[in-house]
Order: sequence, then structure tokens, then C-alpha cells
Amino acid sequence: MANVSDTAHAGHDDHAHAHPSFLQHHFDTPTQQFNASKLGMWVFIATEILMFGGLFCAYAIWRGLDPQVFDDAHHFLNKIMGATNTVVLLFSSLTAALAVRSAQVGKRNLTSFYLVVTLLCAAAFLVVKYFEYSHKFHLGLLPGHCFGHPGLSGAIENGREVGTCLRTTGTQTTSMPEWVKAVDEGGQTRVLPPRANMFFGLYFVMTGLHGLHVLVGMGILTWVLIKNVQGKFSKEYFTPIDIGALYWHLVDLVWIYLFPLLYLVGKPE
Amino acid sequence: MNENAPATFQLPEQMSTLAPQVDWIYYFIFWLSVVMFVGIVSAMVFFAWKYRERPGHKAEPTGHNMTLEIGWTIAPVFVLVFMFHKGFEGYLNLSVAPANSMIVKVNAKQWAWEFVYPNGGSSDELHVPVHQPIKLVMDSADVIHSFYVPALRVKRDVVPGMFSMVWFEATHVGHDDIFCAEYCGGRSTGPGGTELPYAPSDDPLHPYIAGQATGHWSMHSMLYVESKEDFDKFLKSIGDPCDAYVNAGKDCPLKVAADQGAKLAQSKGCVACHTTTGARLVGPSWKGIFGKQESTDKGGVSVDEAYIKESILDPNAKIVTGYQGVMPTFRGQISDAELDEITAYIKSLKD
Amino acid sequence: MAAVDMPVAGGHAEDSHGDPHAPYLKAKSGIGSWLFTLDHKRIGLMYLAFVALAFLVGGVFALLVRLELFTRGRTIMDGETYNRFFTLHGAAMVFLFIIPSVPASLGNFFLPIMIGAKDVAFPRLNLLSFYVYLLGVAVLLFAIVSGAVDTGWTFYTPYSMQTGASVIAMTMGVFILGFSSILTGLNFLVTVHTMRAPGVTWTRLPLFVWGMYATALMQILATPVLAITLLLLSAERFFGVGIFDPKLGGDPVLFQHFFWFYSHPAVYIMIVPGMAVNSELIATFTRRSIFGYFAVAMSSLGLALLGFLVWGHHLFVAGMSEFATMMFSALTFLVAIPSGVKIFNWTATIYKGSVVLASPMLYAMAFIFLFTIGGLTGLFLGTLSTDVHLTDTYFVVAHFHYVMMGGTVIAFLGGLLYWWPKMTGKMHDEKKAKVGFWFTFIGFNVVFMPQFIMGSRGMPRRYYDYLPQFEIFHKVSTVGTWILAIGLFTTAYTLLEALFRGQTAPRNPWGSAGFEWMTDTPPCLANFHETPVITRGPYDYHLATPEELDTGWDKVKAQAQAKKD
Amino acid sequence: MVTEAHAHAHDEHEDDGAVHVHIASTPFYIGIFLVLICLTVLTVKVSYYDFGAANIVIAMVIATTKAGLVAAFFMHLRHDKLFNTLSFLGALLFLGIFILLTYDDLSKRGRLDPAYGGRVNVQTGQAAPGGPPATSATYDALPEEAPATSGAPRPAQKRE
Repeated sequence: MANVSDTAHAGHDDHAHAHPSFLQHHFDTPTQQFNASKLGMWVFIATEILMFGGLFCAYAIWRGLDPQVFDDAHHFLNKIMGATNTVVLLFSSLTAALAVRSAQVGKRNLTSFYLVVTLLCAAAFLVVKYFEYSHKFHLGLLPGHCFGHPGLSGAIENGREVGTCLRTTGTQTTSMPEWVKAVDEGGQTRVLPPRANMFFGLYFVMTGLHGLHVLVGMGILTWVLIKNVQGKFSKEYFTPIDIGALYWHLVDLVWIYLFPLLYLVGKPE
Repeated sequence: MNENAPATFQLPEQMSTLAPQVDWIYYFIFWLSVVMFVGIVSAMVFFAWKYRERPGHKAEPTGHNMTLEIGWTIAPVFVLVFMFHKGFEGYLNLSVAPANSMIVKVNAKQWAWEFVYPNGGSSDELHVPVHQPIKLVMDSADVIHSFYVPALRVKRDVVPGMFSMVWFEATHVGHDDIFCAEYCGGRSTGPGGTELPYAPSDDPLHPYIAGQATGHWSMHSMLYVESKEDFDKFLKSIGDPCDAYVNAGKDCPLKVAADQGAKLAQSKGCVACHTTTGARLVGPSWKGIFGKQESTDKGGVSVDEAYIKESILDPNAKIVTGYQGVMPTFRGQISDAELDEITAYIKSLKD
Repeated sequence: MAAVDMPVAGGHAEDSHGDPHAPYLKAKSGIGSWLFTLDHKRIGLMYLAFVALAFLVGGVFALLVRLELFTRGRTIMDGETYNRFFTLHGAAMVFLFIIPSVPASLGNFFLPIMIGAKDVAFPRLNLLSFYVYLLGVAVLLFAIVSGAVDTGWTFYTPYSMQTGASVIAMTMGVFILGFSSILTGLNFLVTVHTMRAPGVTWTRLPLFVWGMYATALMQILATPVLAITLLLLSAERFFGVGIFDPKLGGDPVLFQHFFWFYSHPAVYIMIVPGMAVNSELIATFTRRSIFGYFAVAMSSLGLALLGFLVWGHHLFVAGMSEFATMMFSALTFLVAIPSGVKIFNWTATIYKGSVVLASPMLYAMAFIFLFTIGGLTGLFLGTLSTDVHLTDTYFVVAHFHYVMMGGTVIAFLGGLLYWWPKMTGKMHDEKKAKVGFWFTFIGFNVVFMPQFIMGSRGMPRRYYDYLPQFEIFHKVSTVGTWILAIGLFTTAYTLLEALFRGQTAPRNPWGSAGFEWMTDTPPCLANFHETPVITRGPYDYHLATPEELDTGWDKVKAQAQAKKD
Repeated sequence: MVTEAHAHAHDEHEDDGAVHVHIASTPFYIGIFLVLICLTVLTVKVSYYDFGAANIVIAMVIATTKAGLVAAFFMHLRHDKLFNTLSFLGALLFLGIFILLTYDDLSKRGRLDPAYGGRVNVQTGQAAPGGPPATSATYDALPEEAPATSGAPRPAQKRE
């Protein structure tokens, strides 16, 4: 941020080339700054991979130990909705990449356009996700000991409380998950054993954390969009757009794996 | 060969067949460490003194010595492989219980141990006969505990939701402490939030007093290794609930007998081949079998008390069609009372 | 994430920054110049202050815990309080003190200087990391105030799902601290890759930088798994997801896998920086290059890599399958090799050196002494059949304190004394420093040596009370903590006295050839007045010019003499 | 050593200091996108056929191809610094270690002795205490109640 070269420290820092305004004080050249930012982002992506990795590990273990339950439970996820969301995210990834390209060639308005499209796709993704979630809630296909409950509202059925499965203190007893009978996405009535709570636990945690990343990604892209509209970026300096897009592609990458693992893999009818 | 040593400065007394093996590798590593440590530290101190800074003395620029460097990288590998090998050998011995082990069921909960013996009796202290492999099948009802007896050199976590196993063979009569080695919480307040009193006792066998604050540290019990006779006496004392009725000249109620029979079916290993769920294993399931008509290789038979007892004592007399005669005889390994109890158990599975 | 390199375009932050050629402590003044500073040196100092505070807090808990164990039965607190106190001792020491200690304070201060950079690659992330750390501290304090946690610092399920609700606050605090650690690691990794001054090749990197680099790799790769583990634990408490809850079909041992996949590398995140400091100390005070520079550098990376392959050795008796147990034991032994290489190389460096027994060198030799014990006792724990007997006893407690405290803390103290003049411009009193050292060294051994013995005799750890046969060992150990405390307070006093009343330090008081000593004392805001061009290695005493190695003490003495006259 | 002219500093940087990156054409990006869509359609289509154990392998191969395309072109790894690719692949390597070694434990418990590590007593079908009840551990023991009921699904059938 401190721009040493265009201040009057005679004898120092009067570099052979101009010190552009976007160059931070501690970097020597824009290349160095660009490389540092890119590397930083990639290292950050590595941390994200390992963070999601914990969930993939849990998935691998419970699926490996209990494939039958996963086979049965995955019929309750809508392949069409999942595929739609995949296409939406892929398309947003394309527009994000094109936004970077437009910035690289210095077309500011085009960059803004692509960023807006990316954000719209992200919103569409979340809307689809909302419908999927609410359907699961309705069927009682919830994680852990909430599995089999009609929701989180504290509903009374046959004089017995069946909702409010949330707990905030350890001393509250957990009710055991129960068998769930519901119509799956293929229109077939299925009975799921209490063990299927693991599948839905993983489903909600994995897609939930991914959804959180979508939200964060939207925030970052919005910020980048605002800066772009303000004209902070140029052909020479487009690092934030590049970094923002990288983050967005990461969100896409995770979904590329979540989609088949949760929606597709299993015995078809 | 198992010359078991008394306690040394570093290690407690050896009470199991595994202990000498563990201690051998312990002392191997110990003396190796002493040699390494003394070597490194004395070299360091000697060099620091010999090459201390003084007028006229100058540091020599560091050279290279590839042989030395590769040497001290490779040489430890051989020692490490040896250590790993010995350690793994001991661990495998600990992991595979001999086939003739006596099974004792261990139930851990906050903050007490329960030991259930083959005769169905249970106690809060572990009594075992000497020179007899004991296999502990352990589970926990709440949090993770860990079964630890220093003199046996065994320790194994007891995890809720799964079984864990440890076995040992005690080499001589004696006793030692059973500790919980995995942190499992504690409670210092009683009802109403009042602080519970706390003071340990001086009785080495019962160092913690009931009714006081309790927790991980007080999840203490004792292991008593006894002669075969003493152990049998102990077993009898905690044994069969039917005995009380029989001794009083009364019939054992079916419920009590059946419960005892269920324990016996477990401890005698019947359940390895016969399920009580209706599923088919090596032998027919006991569920609903009582009173049924079965066809056997000797013709039709009604499953009644006589047939059950016959099948236990002489399994190949009449084999139910579709099964093979692979069951060993239990003649001599089962008392009449136990026969009655198992029969009562099978009877109780009718519905 | 958005903060990764987001310069305020066109911003002329010259005035908010100060004169790059003024000493960094004087370049700008006022409270704002600290709170909003982007200078890695000031951030390092602020980290140092809080890390030292955390050490004090963790140390007080340790003293109380040991005091409780002085007698059988109740000494000063009840069992529940004891459980909370040892948890807080562990959590404060591990998450608040050791993990950030060397990297965030000394690393922050010296890593950029040692590679000739003006700052770390992302100064704002660096400041963010500090504030995230403070936020984590605040959340942890909230957890303590709202009822404290009695799970042990390991948060094992299912106990952590049943005990008091402040577990959630505690895990959130640790989760936040993890982010701080990740940001520091990310910053260092990128800095080492992209910010090296001309001539600072990979083979000329100071070993301290190599150590920080290896640490950064581990922070980046391991900490995210802790984050997801703690998130899952919180989700477990709110929604009962069931992955770790046996009641819902989950597996408590799986939690241990998750936890130790982070926490084992975390142990190396703690010790590798200690080794990194030690290499610097040994080189400076023997006046020669580290024997086998390449091997020492690679052994740091080797430890970083192996650290990810051995986490299962915490689970040998936890109910893990025999196959996994065998594999983890075999992999664990591999760790002995890079650790041994370091010890051998340091010892070989002293051979034919010119050994100056200044206080930092005493710490360096104590490090070798104590870490060798810590490392060798690790062999007992890596060997399966002895581990079964020794794990979860005081033997383990002693082992990891010999590594963590005898290793990292001793190196940290040595490093502080060594670099104090460079950081503050003030020289400490060597005599007091040495007194502090001997109390620390002796006290430490008195505390932990008896713990080895009572551990191998079967005293389980985390016990509020114990059987009579262990009483003598506990008594000695507790007395040791008092000696240790005297040593640590003396050292702290020495440093603070230097800060406020110390003699002005010359540029290179120890006569080191290290790059960080080539600039001003204390360094100017931009670290160097001109971008340095490095033409030799950091330990090439035979290539360094007499001016570079000149301690400057003659001049200081002459001035003092002149003043007197 | 530190006093040499700083002009040398910039000799280390090979360029004029400006950022030069590889810029792919818009049609190229669209082409990659179309390939990704084709692969998505493919993975959905094959999910309707049962290949047994190969199901997951096929799905993962397709997913990895997609991820590879996104990383290489959308994320510019193809033309980026090698170390960025390494950090990406390195993360995957360590994730692989994590999953593999953990899975190795959980899948092999009780192989030496069924009494060690099992959740359910192999002999009795009794579930280990502290865990879920045995009924949920044995999948075949479906509730007696006939599952096929028509009409709208009642959320969460309660069983007494």
C-alpha cells in the first residue's frame, strides 16, 4: 500500500521502471506481487481441500462400512435437481473464467457482466438447494437423532413430542433415530432404517458447508464486482478478480465430487 | 521359562506370561537409550569444553563427511526395525487370545467396573484363576474408559458402541490394581450442588471411599489371582441364582432359570452356532423351536425337554434334516442344573 | 479469503507507515501505530506479548495442578476443578502458547529479515492473523468464564458430547485459533517462495527459515482438518449428526483419527520451530556452519512429511485394528531418523568449533540434552508392546513435556535471549540470564524425571488422586515446579529489565554471520536500507568479512569509558 | 554483502516487472464448458445402469476428469507456476493419506478376533452397549409393518 517510489526518498527506491500505484510497498515488481497472490490463493485452496477432506473421509468410511444404507438412502435425493445444480455451477464457473479473461484483455464492462451472471447462477444454485432441503425436512430425512422427526418445530403427534430434536447441552438426552417410511424421488415408497441417519447427516453437513462456501463466494464476487465497477482494475492489475474466480472454481470443484457421491453412486432401480 | 520378576525401580511386578516379554524390550530400549544419551551428551559437553572460545583458538570451517552422515542415518534403521519387530511380536501375542481362554465380560461405566463370569455371576473386582488364560470382552455404557493392570502389562480402551478384548494368563497368586487409564470425567458435587466430601482411605485394596466425590481417578478396582480352588469357591459364591431355590428345596422359577440359561448359552458358546433371532447359522435357531415337530435323520421328533438334553449331551443322536452333525458333545462340561437352565431358556424362546 | 492481496489501489499510505529508514520502533508512535501496523516486526512483538501472557496463564494452571497433587486427597481444589484446570493448562499451552510461540513471534520478526524481504507477502493477513488470534483468546476466555471445560485438550467424544455446554465455546475458540495458525503458515510459505532477496537461494536459506517453511507446510495441511473436526463436534452437540456419537451409530475412535490427523502434525508444528531456533543458536555460538546443512534442512521437511503418517500411534490401545496399529508403529519409527540426524549434526557442529558459552548457547545445549531424552523415550512409546503398558500414564506426560517444554520452550527462551538485542536494541544481563537458565534446567528435570518412573510403575495420567505408592514421586515433581517457576520468572525479569534499563546493544552483539545481524539494531522499518544482495551462506564464517562479524562491543565499551572519564 | 548496489535486485526478475499471463480465447473456454456438460450428462446417464462395485469407480473417474478440466483451464493451472499445481496435488495427496489410513483401521477391526472392535456381538447379535440398539444394527430385521402404503407419505412413521 505504501508506495515508496513516488515519494521523495531521494537516492532510494528510484527504480528503473515506474512503481505502479497498485504495487504494494514491500514488493519489487507487479510480477512478484501477482505470483505471491496466486500462490497464496492456491495454498488457501489446499487448506480448503483438506477441510472438506475430513467430510469426504467420513463419507468414505460410513459408505464403505454400510453400502446398503447409502444405496437405499440416495434414492431420496433428486438426481435431476442435483444435475441442474451441477450445470448451473459449471456455467457460473465458465462465466467466472470469462470474467477473468475479460479483465486480462481490459474489457471492464464485460467483466462486470460476467460477474453478474456468475452471481445470478450462484443465487439460482441456492434456490434449488432450498427446495431440496425443505423437502427433506418435510419427510423427516434429517441428520442424526433428528432422523425420523417431522421437523425442528416441536410438533406434537399422538400426545408425544416428536420435534425439537436440537440440543444445546450435553445433558439433554438424545432420542434414538427411528425408521422412516417415505416416498423417494423415484415415486417408490421405501423404508429406511435408523442407520440411514448417517447418510443424511453427511448429506446435510457436506452440502451445508458447501452452501456456506457458495455464500462466501458470492460475497467475494460482489466485492470484486463493486471494485471493478469503480474502475480499480486494469489489464495490468486484475489479481483480485483472478483470486475471486479461483475461489469460485473451488466451490465448483467440491460440488463436482459431491454430486456423484451423494446423488448418483448406488444401485439404480 | 517365564521366570517372573518382582517389582524393580522402574517397573512393577510381573504377573502375566506377557510381562517378561514386554519388560525385555523395555530394558533393551532403556539401555540403548542410556548408551545413546550418555554418548551424545558427554560428546557435546566434552566438545564444548575442548573447543571453548579462547584467544588463539579459531573455529574450523565445517567440512563434509558423507560417510558419517549416511552412516548415522542408516545405522539407526536396523535398530529401529528390530525394536518394531519385537514390539509387534508382543502386541500380536496380546491381540490373539488362546482358544482355551475363559471369557470374562467386563462392563465399564462412569466410574465403576463390573466383571461377569462364565457362570453368570458378577462382581466389581476381578478374580481369576492362576495359570488359566483369561479373555476379557469389554464394553462401555457411556464414555471411553481404559482397562489397565500394570502388573499384567495390559491396557485396552473400552469404547462405547463397540467391543474390545484383552487377554492374559496370570503366573502366580497375588493381587494388583485395576486402573482406568482413559480420562472419563469426574463428579465432585452431589444433589443440590453441594460439594461432596473427599478423602482417600489408607486401605490399599480400597483406596477410595464410596459416597464421596468420584471420577476418573477413583475408577479403581482390584485384580485377585487365586488358586483354582479359591477361584471355584469364589465362583460358587457369586454363582447361579437357581441355587438359592434349590437349596431351599423349591423349584427354580422358569424366569430365573431361563435368564441363567441365557447367560450359560453365551458363556458355553452355544450362541456361536444357534441364534435366538430365527436366523440360521451352523445349527438350528432356538427361536420358537421348543414344541415344534422336526424331521431328523432318525425320523420325526417333537422338540421337548428330553430331546434338548439329549442333543446337548449326545448331539449326533438325532440330527435335524438339513444340518450336519458337527456339534461337539457337552457331556462332562455341563451340570444337570445347567442343562435344566439352558432348556428353560430355549423354552422361553418359544414365542 | 478476500483479503489475499487486496491493495488499496492508489493509496499513498506513506504517512500511515512511517519513514522506512527509521528504527521500526520509532518510525511511528501512538497506540494506533501498533493496533493498525502492518509491520511484521511489530506484529511479531504483539504476538510475543500475548504468547508470553498465555504461557504465564498456562503456567499458573500447571503450578496449581501440581500443587493439588502434592498430597493425596484434597489439597487445594476438588476433582471437577482439577479436571478443568488440567484441561485449561493443556489448551492454553498448546493452542495459545506453543503453536503460535516461535512462528508467530520470532518467525514473524525474523523470517522476512533473514531472506532480505521488506515484509511478509501479505502484511494485512498477518495483522488479521493476530486479531483472529485475539478473537480466539477472547472466545476461550468466554468458555472458561461460562463454566470451563473438563474434557482434556483432546476433546474426546463421547465425553465431550456429554459434559458442560462450554465445550462448544471452547471448540469454537480453538477453531478460530486454527485460522490464525493457517494464515501465519500461508503467509510464511508464500513469503519464502516469492520474497527472497537476490542471492538468497534455497541452499542459502537460514535453517530457521527452513524450519519455519516446514512448519508452514504442516500448518496449512493439518489445521483445516482440526477445523472440520471441531465443526463436526459442535454439529454433533447441536444436531447430533452422529458421525462420532456411538449412540447414533458413529464411532468415537473415528474422532480420534480426525483429531490426531491434525494434532500429531501439530506436535511437529510445535517442535520443528524449536529445532529451527536451535540450529541458529548452535551455528552462532560455535562460529561455524551447521554440520550437514542440507541434511538438517531436509530433516525438517522430512519431519513435516512424516508427521502426517504417524497419527495412529496415539490410538494403539484405543480400539484400532491390529493392521492399522502395526502400520502406524512402523511409520512412527521412521520419525526417529530425521530427529536423530538433527541431534547428531548439532553435536558434530560443536566439534572443532569455537564455543561461546553465552546464555543462548546454554539453552541450545540444554535443548540437545532434554530433546534427546524426549526423543529416546519416544522409542518406548513407538514400540507396540511397551506402549501398551506405558501409554496414558505419567510416562507419556513426561515424554511430551521433555519434547514440548524441554524442546520448544527451552529453544524459545534461548531464541528470545539471542534475538532480544536485535528486537529491542537492548542487551540483557548475562549473569541473571544464566542463573535463570540453571534454575529452569534443574527445575525442569526435577519435575519430569520422577514422572517417567511413576509412569512406568503404572501411575495413570489425568488423576486427581493417587495411590500411596506414588506419593513420593508426586511430591518431588511438585517441588520441581517451584524451582522451575523461579527459573522462568528470573528469565522473564532479565528480559524485562533489559527492555527498560538495558545497555544499548551494538549491531551484532554475538558476532554472528546470520543475515538478520547485518542490518541495524533494532532494524529500520524497511528491514534493510537497500534491497540486500546475498553473496554467501548465513553460516559462512570463513567468507564473512571482519566488519560483518564485528560485535561492536569495543565501541560500546569505549563510549562507556569515555562517559565515565 | 548487504551493501551492493540494489540495481542488481531487478536482474533476478527476468521481466520488465509487468504481469504476463497466458490468455485463452472465449471459444476455448466455452468448448471446455461444453465438454464439462457432456461429462455431467454422461455421469447421470451411467448412474441408471448397475455396474456393481464399478459404479463408484466410474463416477469418480468422470468427476476427476471434470475437476481436472476445471483446474487446468478455468483455474489456469495449465499455464501457471508449477508450484501452484504441486500445492493443489499435494493437498490431494495428504487427503488421500488421511482417508486411506483411517479407512484401513475402520474396515479391518475384528479380523484377528471378532470380539475386538465389533459393534455387534457376532454370536448373539447383541449390540455393544453405548451404541445404537441392535434392531438398527441389523438391517434385515425390517419392521413387520407392510411398507407399501399408497397416498401421500406420512413423515416419520412412529413405531411403538
